Amino acid sequence: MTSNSVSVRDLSLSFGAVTVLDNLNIDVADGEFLVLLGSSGCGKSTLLNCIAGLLDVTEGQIFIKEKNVTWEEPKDRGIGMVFQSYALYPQMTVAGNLSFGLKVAKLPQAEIDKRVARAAEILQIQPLLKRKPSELSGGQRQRVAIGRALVRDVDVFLFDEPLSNLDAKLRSELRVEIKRLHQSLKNTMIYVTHDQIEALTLADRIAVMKGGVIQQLADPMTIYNTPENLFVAGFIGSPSMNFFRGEIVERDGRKVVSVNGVDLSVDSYKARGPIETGSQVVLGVRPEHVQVDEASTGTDVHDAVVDIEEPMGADNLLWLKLAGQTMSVRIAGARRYAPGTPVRLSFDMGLASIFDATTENRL
Amino acid sequence: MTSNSVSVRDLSLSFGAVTVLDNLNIDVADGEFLVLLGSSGCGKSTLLNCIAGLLDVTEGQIFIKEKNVTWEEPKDRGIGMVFQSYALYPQMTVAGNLSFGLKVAKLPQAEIDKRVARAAEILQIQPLLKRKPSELSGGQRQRVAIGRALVRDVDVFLFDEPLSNLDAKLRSELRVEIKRLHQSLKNTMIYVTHDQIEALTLADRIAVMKGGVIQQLADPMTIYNTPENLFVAGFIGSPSMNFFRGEIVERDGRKVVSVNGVDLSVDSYKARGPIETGSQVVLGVRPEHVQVDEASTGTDVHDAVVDIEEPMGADNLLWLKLAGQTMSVRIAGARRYAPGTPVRLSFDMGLASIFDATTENRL
Amino acid sequence: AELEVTHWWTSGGEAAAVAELAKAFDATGNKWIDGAIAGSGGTARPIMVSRITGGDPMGATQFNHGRQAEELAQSGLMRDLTDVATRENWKDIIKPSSLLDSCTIDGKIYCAPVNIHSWQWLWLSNAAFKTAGVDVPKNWDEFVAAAPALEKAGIIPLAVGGQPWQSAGAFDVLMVAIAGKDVFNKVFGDKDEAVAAGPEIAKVFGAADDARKMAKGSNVQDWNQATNLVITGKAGGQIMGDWAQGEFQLAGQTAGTDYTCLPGLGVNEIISTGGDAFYFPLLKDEEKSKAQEVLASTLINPTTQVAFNLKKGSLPVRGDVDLAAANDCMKKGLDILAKGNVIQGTDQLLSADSQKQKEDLFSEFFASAMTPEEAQKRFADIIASAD
Amino acid sequence: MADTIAPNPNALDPNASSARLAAGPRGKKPRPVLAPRNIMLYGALIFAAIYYLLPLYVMVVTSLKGMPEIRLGNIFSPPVEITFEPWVKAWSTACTGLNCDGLSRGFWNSVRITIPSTVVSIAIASVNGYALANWRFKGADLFFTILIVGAFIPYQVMIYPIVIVLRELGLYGSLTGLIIVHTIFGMPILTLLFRNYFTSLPEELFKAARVDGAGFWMIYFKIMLPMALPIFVVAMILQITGIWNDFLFGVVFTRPEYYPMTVQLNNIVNSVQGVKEYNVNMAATILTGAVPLFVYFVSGRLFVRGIAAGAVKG
Amino acid sequence: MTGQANAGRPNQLLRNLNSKIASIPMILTAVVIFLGGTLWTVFYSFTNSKLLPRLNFVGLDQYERLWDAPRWVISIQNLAVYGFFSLIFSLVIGFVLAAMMDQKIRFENAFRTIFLYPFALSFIVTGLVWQWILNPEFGVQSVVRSLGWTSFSFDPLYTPSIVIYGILIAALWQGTGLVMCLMLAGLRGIDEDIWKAARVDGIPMWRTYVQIIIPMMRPVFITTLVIIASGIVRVYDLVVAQTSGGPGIASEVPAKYVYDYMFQAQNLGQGFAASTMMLITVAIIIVPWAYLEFGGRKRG
Ligand SMILES: Nc1ncnc2c1ncn2[C@@H]1O[C@H](COP(=O)(O)OP(=O)(O)OP(=O)(O)O)[C@@H](O)[C@H]1O
Ligand SMILES: Nc1ncnc2c1ncn2[C@@H]1O[C@H](COP(=O)(O)OP(=O)(O)OP(=O)(O)O)[C@@H](O)[C@H]1O
Ligand SMILES: [Mg+2]
Ligand SMILES: [Mg+2]
Repeated sequence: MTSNSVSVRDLSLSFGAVTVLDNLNIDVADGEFLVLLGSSGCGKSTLLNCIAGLLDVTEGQIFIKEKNVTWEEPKDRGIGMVFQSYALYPQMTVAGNLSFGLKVAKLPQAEIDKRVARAAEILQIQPLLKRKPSELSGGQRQRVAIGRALVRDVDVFLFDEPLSNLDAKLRSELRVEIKRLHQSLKNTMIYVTHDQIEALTLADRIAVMKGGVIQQLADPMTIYNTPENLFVAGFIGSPSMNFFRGEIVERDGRKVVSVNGVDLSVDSYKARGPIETGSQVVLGVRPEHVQVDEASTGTDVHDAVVDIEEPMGADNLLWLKLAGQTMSVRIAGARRYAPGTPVRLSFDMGLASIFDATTENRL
Repeated sequence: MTSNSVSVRDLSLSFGAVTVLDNLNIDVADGEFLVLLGSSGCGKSTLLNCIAGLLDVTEGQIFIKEKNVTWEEPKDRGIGMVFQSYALYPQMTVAGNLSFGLKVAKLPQAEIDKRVARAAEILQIQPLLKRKPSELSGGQRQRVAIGRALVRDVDVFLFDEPLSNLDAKLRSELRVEIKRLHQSLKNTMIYVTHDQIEALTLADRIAVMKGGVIQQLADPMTIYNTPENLFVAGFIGSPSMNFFRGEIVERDGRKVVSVNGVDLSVDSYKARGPIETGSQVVLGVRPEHVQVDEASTGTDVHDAVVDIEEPMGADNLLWLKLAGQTMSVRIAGARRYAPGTPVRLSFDMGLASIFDATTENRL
Repeated sequence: AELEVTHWWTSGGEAAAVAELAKAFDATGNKWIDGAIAGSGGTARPIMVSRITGGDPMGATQFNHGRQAEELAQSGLMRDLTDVATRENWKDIIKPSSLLDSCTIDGKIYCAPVNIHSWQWLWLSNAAFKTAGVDVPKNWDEFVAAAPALEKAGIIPLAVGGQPWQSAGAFDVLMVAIAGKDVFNKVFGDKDEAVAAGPEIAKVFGAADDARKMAKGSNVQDWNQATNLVITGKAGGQIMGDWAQGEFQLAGQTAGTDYTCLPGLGVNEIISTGGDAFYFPLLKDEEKSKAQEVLASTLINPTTQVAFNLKKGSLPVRGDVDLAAANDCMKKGLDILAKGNVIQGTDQLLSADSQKQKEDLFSEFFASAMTPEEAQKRFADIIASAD
Repeated sequence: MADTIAPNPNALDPNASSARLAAGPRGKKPRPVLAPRNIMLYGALIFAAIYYLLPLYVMVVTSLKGMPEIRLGNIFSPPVEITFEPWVKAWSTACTGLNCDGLSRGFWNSVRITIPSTVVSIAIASVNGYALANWRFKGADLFFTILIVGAFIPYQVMIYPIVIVLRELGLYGSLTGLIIVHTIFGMPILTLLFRNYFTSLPEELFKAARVDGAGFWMIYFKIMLPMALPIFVVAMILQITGIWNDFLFGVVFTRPEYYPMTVQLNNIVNSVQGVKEYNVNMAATILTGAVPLFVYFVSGRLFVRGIAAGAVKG
Repeated sequence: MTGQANAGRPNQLLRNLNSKIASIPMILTAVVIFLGGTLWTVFYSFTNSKLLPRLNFVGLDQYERLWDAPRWVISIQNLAVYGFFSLIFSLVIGFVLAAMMDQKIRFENAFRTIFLYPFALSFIVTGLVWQWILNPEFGVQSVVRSLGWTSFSFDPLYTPSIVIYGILIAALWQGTGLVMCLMLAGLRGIDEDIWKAARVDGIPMWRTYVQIIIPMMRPVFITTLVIIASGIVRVYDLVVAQTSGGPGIASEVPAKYVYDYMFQAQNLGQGFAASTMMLITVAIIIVPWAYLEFGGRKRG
């Protein structure tokens, strides 16, 4: 067992009658970048606040660096935290923001200066040190907020949707910076987001949450390619995975998913166990795992008509009707199809997912 | 000249001493979907409000359906408008929100019911008609806001960043819906956004604005592939186009852009005019127009080292160092490169852009 | 020692009178610290009571003698002055003796009376009657008879201020004048409900009804504003206590020529002997306690009495002082006092609570169209529950 | 808008495209200064302003007249002969009992009462509001609810219990006691204001400070206080006005040496004998109101902003 | 996990200790003064205490007497009338003024100051000034008459049936400025897009206010309501300064009844009974509201 930086044991948290987290367990390894991903209101911030000590847990234990900190004050937990709204102290300069915590902790001035200088250098905010937060741009503010966690010289960084107040362009820039920061600092980071791109690009492991329960905890590629259940499959990927509700049927000795009369072979699908004939399933195929080719022929090729085309520059997204359902297909940006154009589709079933229709778990 | 649905002539607008729009001209054809794209504060909303009649113009004229409406009241202009913050009347039900304007206009009840029913059907909000806005999700609210414009039965729809308050997932869903709506209604739509994906996917034509001035007005593919100037090139595309500042030099009889000692041939570039040797230029290459291949050889192949990798599911984004500069390259999601890996790059110069370094205009 | 003295005498004449007390007290080697609170007893009394019960008492305080401080004394918060009183023989010198009785609770004396104010006066404007072309009335009935003439001349017959105590007081005056001393004592002294509901009082209410009609249009609040109406001839007359003549004096008017005063409304020459007294809260400080005794005797002192009452316009509490400087009306009062035609003031007979209820009743009666019968019924109820 | 000039439909000649686009109205819509809308708007505002200003005008005018002129009638007519005597009298010679130094004596008492009472009550209420907004503990809501309901209790009802409490504490009659009383009665509304204000500040700021290791007081002084200026201004204005104008507590809970200016005002205004000196009354009234009025004139703008920040988010 | 597997829950009393300590003044005020004082008052309202509180129980006697007293009944009626109109007019005038101020007018600062300054003056001063302006001999009536309308009669303070409206005029003068401020703050907080949406929908200005803006300002109205209502229940100084309850007892109010009977009539029991009745009325209106507004809600 590798040493764990943060461990959460049987954590429960209720606000009055509402239970937000129920018996949650999670271990974060030393130096790991863990992303908590989930839709709004699923309890991500709550979990993070519990780890930070900003909320009193109802039940359970929290360990940071092998030390039980369940009832410790936030400042004694060896954590730094970065918030969505930056939460900079508006009346202090950037330097004041960075040094506030250190001054409170009564560190010698020389040490404070050193740490502030180092953080400013890492984040390249040296020219801003004398400014007030109101004189900074969004991205700069977020950098200062990160700096405030940085100067604390802690082992664990907690990020609560640090980028969601920024516009798309800045977001992608800062994403890279955070990634770089992690690569150079190598400390543990727990990062909350509801943006799956952030999760996929940043994480060593992603914990997908729903209703206070962790649905899947794995590295990004595993989550993307072999989602554990329907929720994870639908949540990750943009545009979403296409889902087809159907039944497993035997056709000519091959097992197929029959969806409204359209048969999709499951031969190349790497199932975990045997797939029973007659079971109700949901077949999931990502938009980029469908080939569009007017020329292809064969049994596993299906006819469809382009409904809407969404050119996105590098890619082109086609919305098509197949088996009475709308589905999306992603193709290269240069290939254009006007609405109404008939096309032929072939599915890359090796990369598809099949879920039980009732349990919604991967088969 | 095709009939114009909306024409703006020599429009100027100042708030006191600040001139936001200066002598702006734009024509929107009947049934066209025009997107006004630009960063925050560039005057997009101001222009839209002028068209809607919500701001009194300082100078110039506005025509809607060939009628001079410069001084008309908003309600008499034949427009419907959808706002970023939804601006639903919070204490009325959805049905109330949809019908209020019609009731005030004293339409017969039967007509009102018909129109509300039709809008509700188009937007699939029939089950919500009895609810209050506070009981709706963000996407549902936005749909009602669109419905409110829809019932007005007008020729021109104005959208002011209708989706930017929604999360990424909803945004992409509603984007498709708006596109579909336009395809079925076929009326003129003017749509303000600062999200380039929205602009690219929705627009028939995009007007890229900066500081109250239209930088380029063209269809999405033209804007994406042959941006008129540096601003447009940098603004469109995510991750951004890679820019290399260099000089045109003759090497072995071939014109190349020399960037910090790295030579990039411009042979296959379709220039508008002659490119003078010795001129300072900026070369722009989109991330997807660079091939990564360890095996390729030749003069136009360059060595680089992977700095950071951002797997995004369907794609994988590599950040590399070339000619002392950071650049990004987009490759298929399945191809993974650990940081530090050396790679070889070849540029697709036929799809690149070259700008004059001083005028910043396309060469 | 320094002694803080609270009172509600704040206007010019009153303040001058208080200054006499202070001067006399300071002359004994002590110091009078003035704690005046304006706005009549209604404003001042709660403050005084709060301070006494709050444990931060003043050295001495004014109350209307009677029952206002009764409970404070019973609770042992006030100083017993019996020693001083016996030493200085107050029993004999204070006239009428009812004044001292009002200071006596359970056989102990708790206050030093300083003056006598009588209520039973009708003040008439000679000029007003001249304008109306009628003779100046000599009693209440003539006054009522002259009312229509006054009204015709655009003169308000009777000025009554809006403050509740004025209408209640006027009623009491009417009662003494019309029903007589015995009925007055039966009703307010014995709280005889039957008498209060009886025919004699019904007559009084009839008179009050007349007064009410005559008072229509005197849109003033303070009593002195009402007096001012009489002084300026805008009103024919006013039922008000002897303190009103200070106003006439101030306006430079002379009794007899400019105005006429009718004690007992010219019907029944009886005056009441209410007034002010000083009470002394129990203090811990030895020295101050001594100073309190000094102040008590200073207040009763004949020189102080003369100096004070001349300024205040009230009658002294002892019969053995010479008031040669007094004016006509004041002399009339002194005469009646000497004859012993006195009654106790309602403050002495009724608790503050009953007084308040009575004020509410008459204040409403004078401002509304309530029938005299109904008013009498409510009056009888108040008397029945009075203590 | 009634003054809209309708575009001339004849100008829209479908055949002459360029001419067409040049025709019709252009530029700013003409909005005459005397548009009916403006006349009504400013008319109503000015009418209202007259209603609000009239009493002040009457006060000032009257205070500058001599008594004979006042007796002549018309309270609205400007003074024929301006005299400052009433002001002098109100300030320095009007008598209260034996003390004939007008309002001047009470002025300093009022200052002595108002400053500490304002400071203490705001200090306590702001800490309460802060605790309620950021450090909620079990039962806090209950206490707060009681407090708010307390805002509706008539003061008179509370006098007796407070007299008893202060007596038991031995604070009756002292300045401290009076400060406590003002603090108590200012607490409900001030606590509400501060609580609302602090609640409206981003909670993440508070969390960030906690992670930085700041405790209850450190966060209050270093983070919250510097951000709370607008609401402090509102609280300050409310308290200064309230305490300065207070009469009842000033007189019930202190002794004469601390009597505030309002007591003298009351004495001057309510003198029982003699003619009412309206001019002196009015001068005294203006003098007594001068301090709160000054505070309002100076900081009215901040007041609205502070109200917007703290009160309406209830 | 090493050693200390389960950390016990520390003493709940000691958590958040600083906050609890800092709240002591509030807790003491709430419990000792407001709650304690109230209970004490209610308790003694069952006694026949006179000048000093005494434990001499008389059951409901004080209440019977209270409701038999015409003055109390009139006080309650007056409060109802005054309260009703004062609420309506404060809100209407305050809102209309705020709406006008919100039209991007010139001299906004001047107007705001003019509307707000009366709030700086005490009720005593307010009462005094208006008593004078409404005085038939000096004030409005005499001025209008001197202008020629000799039959003009405007004499609210001396006409029992309308005296309460005379007080209302003064109260509105003093208090509407604050209401305007609150409303203005509320109006400024409304999303501008709502206005734009209404204009595009062609909704006339007044309908936008009535049907959209006002319903949206519910929280502001509630705050304002609380502030006005608490002032209404406590109205005392103004009446004393302006009419002293007159003419007769036509403008008496409950708070004055309480004060007069407690201190002037020296009948604490009666005063306490009256204040208990006031408290009950207040409680019926306020407690459910206060609990909903402040007790039930949690922050996110
Ligand atoms: N103080 C509170 N009282 C009651 N319920 C709360 C409180 N704070 C949060 N909740 C509830 O707990 C749930 C989880 O909230 P949390 O803030 O952890 O969500 P989240 O995953 O961070 O969402 P988001 O992405 O919107 O930040 C939500 O349903 C929320 O309504
Ligand atoms: N009422 C106003 N008074 C003065 N300046 C204004 C006003 N409204 C807008 N501006 C200025 O006009 C410019 C353009 O504003 P506008 O709202 O049109 O920008 P935008 O492109 O819509 O931005 P965003 O994407 O943030 O909505 C901005 O610089 C803004 O500061
Ligand atoms: Mg969250
Ligand atoms: Mg905008």
